[in-house]
Amino acid sequence: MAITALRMRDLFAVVMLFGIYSLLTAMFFMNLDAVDVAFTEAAVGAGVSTILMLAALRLVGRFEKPHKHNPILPLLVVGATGAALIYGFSDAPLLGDSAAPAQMHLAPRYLEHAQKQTGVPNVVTAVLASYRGYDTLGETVVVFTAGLAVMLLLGMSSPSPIPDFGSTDDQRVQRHAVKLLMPFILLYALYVQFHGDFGAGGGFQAGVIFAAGLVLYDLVLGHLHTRQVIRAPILVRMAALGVLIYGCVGLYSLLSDKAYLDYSALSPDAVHGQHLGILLVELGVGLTVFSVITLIYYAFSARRPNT
Amino acid sequence: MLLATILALFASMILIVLRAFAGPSVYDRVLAVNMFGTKTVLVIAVGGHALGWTSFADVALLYAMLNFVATIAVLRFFEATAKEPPA
Amino acid sequence: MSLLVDILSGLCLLAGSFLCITGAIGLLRLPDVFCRLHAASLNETLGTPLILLGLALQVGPTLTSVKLFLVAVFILASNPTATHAMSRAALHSGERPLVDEKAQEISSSKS
Amino acid sequence: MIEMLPGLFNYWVAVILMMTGFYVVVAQNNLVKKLVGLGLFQASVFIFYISIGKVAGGAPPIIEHGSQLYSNPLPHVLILTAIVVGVATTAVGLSLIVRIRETYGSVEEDEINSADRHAELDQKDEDNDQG
Repeated sequence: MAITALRMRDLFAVVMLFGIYSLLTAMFFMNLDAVDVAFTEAAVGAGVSTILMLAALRLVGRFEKPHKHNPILPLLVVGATGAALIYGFSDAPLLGDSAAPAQMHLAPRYLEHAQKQTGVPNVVTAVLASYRGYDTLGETVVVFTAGLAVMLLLGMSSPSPIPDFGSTDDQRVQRHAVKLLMPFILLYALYVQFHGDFGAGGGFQAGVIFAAGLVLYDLVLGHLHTRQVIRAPILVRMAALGVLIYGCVGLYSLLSDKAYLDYSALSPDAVHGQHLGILLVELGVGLTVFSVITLIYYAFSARRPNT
Repeated sequence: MLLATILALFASMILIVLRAFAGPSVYDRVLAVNMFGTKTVLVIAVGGHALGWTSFADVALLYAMLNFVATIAVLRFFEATAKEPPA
Repeated sequence: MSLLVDILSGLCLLAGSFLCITGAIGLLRLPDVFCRLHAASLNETLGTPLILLGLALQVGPTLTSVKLFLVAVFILASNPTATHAMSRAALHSGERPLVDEKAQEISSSKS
Repeated sequence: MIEMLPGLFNYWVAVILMMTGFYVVVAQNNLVKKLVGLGLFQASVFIFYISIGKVAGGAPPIIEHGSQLYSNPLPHVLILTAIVVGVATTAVGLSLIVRIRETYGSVEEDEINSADRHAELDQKDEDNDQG
């Protein structure tokens, strides 16, 4: 599958086959009980990364130049590495082994205490936002920084001469369908955001879905419409606000004599405080992810391909 | 019955992937990817029900949405790049 | 009652998977883009909601079946739109349906 | 070894995918394709992690009454954030490629290298002229 994808010279086809590949990966995750991960992979792999790749291809041109190179040396290197890895896993634990070392230490503790301590049935959300809050804060900052880096590289979108993809006048069917479906996508994103405590979902996924909905709107109704709804400077501030919310929740607990990001400070009842903290933190994550991805999309789509 | 449905879905997925590899024009590939996405929604729904996963309907719904978004995006971007002559 | 529901859902599933398979075969075998679009879109648009309906019947009246129903509605709305957009884009990019070729061949061989 | 094959299936998949991605990154000339290869590599790592967290007969880690055995939530958390961070870094890579294309007029590695070499030679010539 992947091998064939990489032999093609038309980069467009490569990107699309990559989309299929990502769908397969998500099904694999689903099969391995990782509902949240499948959710994220679906939103990111099938939606956002395809769109971003295409937006970049619009700028760099879609055809690869034919070239001749000697594949023997890379094949040798790759073969040697692969052999080493296969040797390495030959005595690794079997798939699904419940006595494997990875299952022994932290996981049972999380599974046992998460519901009682945080009041959140979805252990993935609890671990994400509460037990490993530092990690998630760091990752939110990384996403934010990536957004900033893209903006620095491609520049803020200039408001006046925004190029459009083709004409939007003769797209009546698409426009009506999109207007019909848009609210559902956005509503669903909010549902994912706030239902993340009980089922699959959470801030990361909701942000991605919301951004995908906005991108759809932008693609079909033209740039001017979307940029009037949400302007780029507002998005920058929203991204910063998301990180700020996350940080301030931590600071608040620090100020009330608890450890940084210890949410039990938020409310007299410790469990309730944890739950509240997780909600707030997920909100911050969602805001940041949404605005960063939309910003990246704006930055790519506002640039004109020059030859 | 569920098993038969899943088998049918997998068979059609294989056929679709063949078309995605072969597809002479870009539109064949877009179509194949779109169909593959719909089949994935179905496999997740049917398989999720058969294997008793929790909240599989959420994932299926998300897939259906993003499949649509991705298809429209591909087409719009392709219209934008189509005018460019092949290098 | 439950037997009736079982039979109904089984019928829906069978019909849906039949449509999916035929759609996929059509996608693989038909000669040009527009034929393939035709095969894929029609079968898909009916087959997918049928399978989902069959599933929802089996799941019973819960939140899950409501969500499945939503998926079906979404696909009913989005699939024809996507197909329409595809065929439009294909036509604009210069793809032409194959319909007339055989007729032209016949007429040219006659003359 | 033979009877280990199905049990170690996940590792085979991960290694093969990883090597495919690695080969693409090393051998391909086009920068966008290199980025896709990087994505493959990344996905193989994700699969590896998730398959480590799988417990046979386990349920997804959403606590409910009735089921007792859950898969390990920790790898899920790590990979979930890694996916989103991955797409953000991919976007940074893509924007770098766009800038490279604007500066060099190409996204093929050898052309960029030769352009660099020419630029260096020109620079040396200029220095010689001045000296």
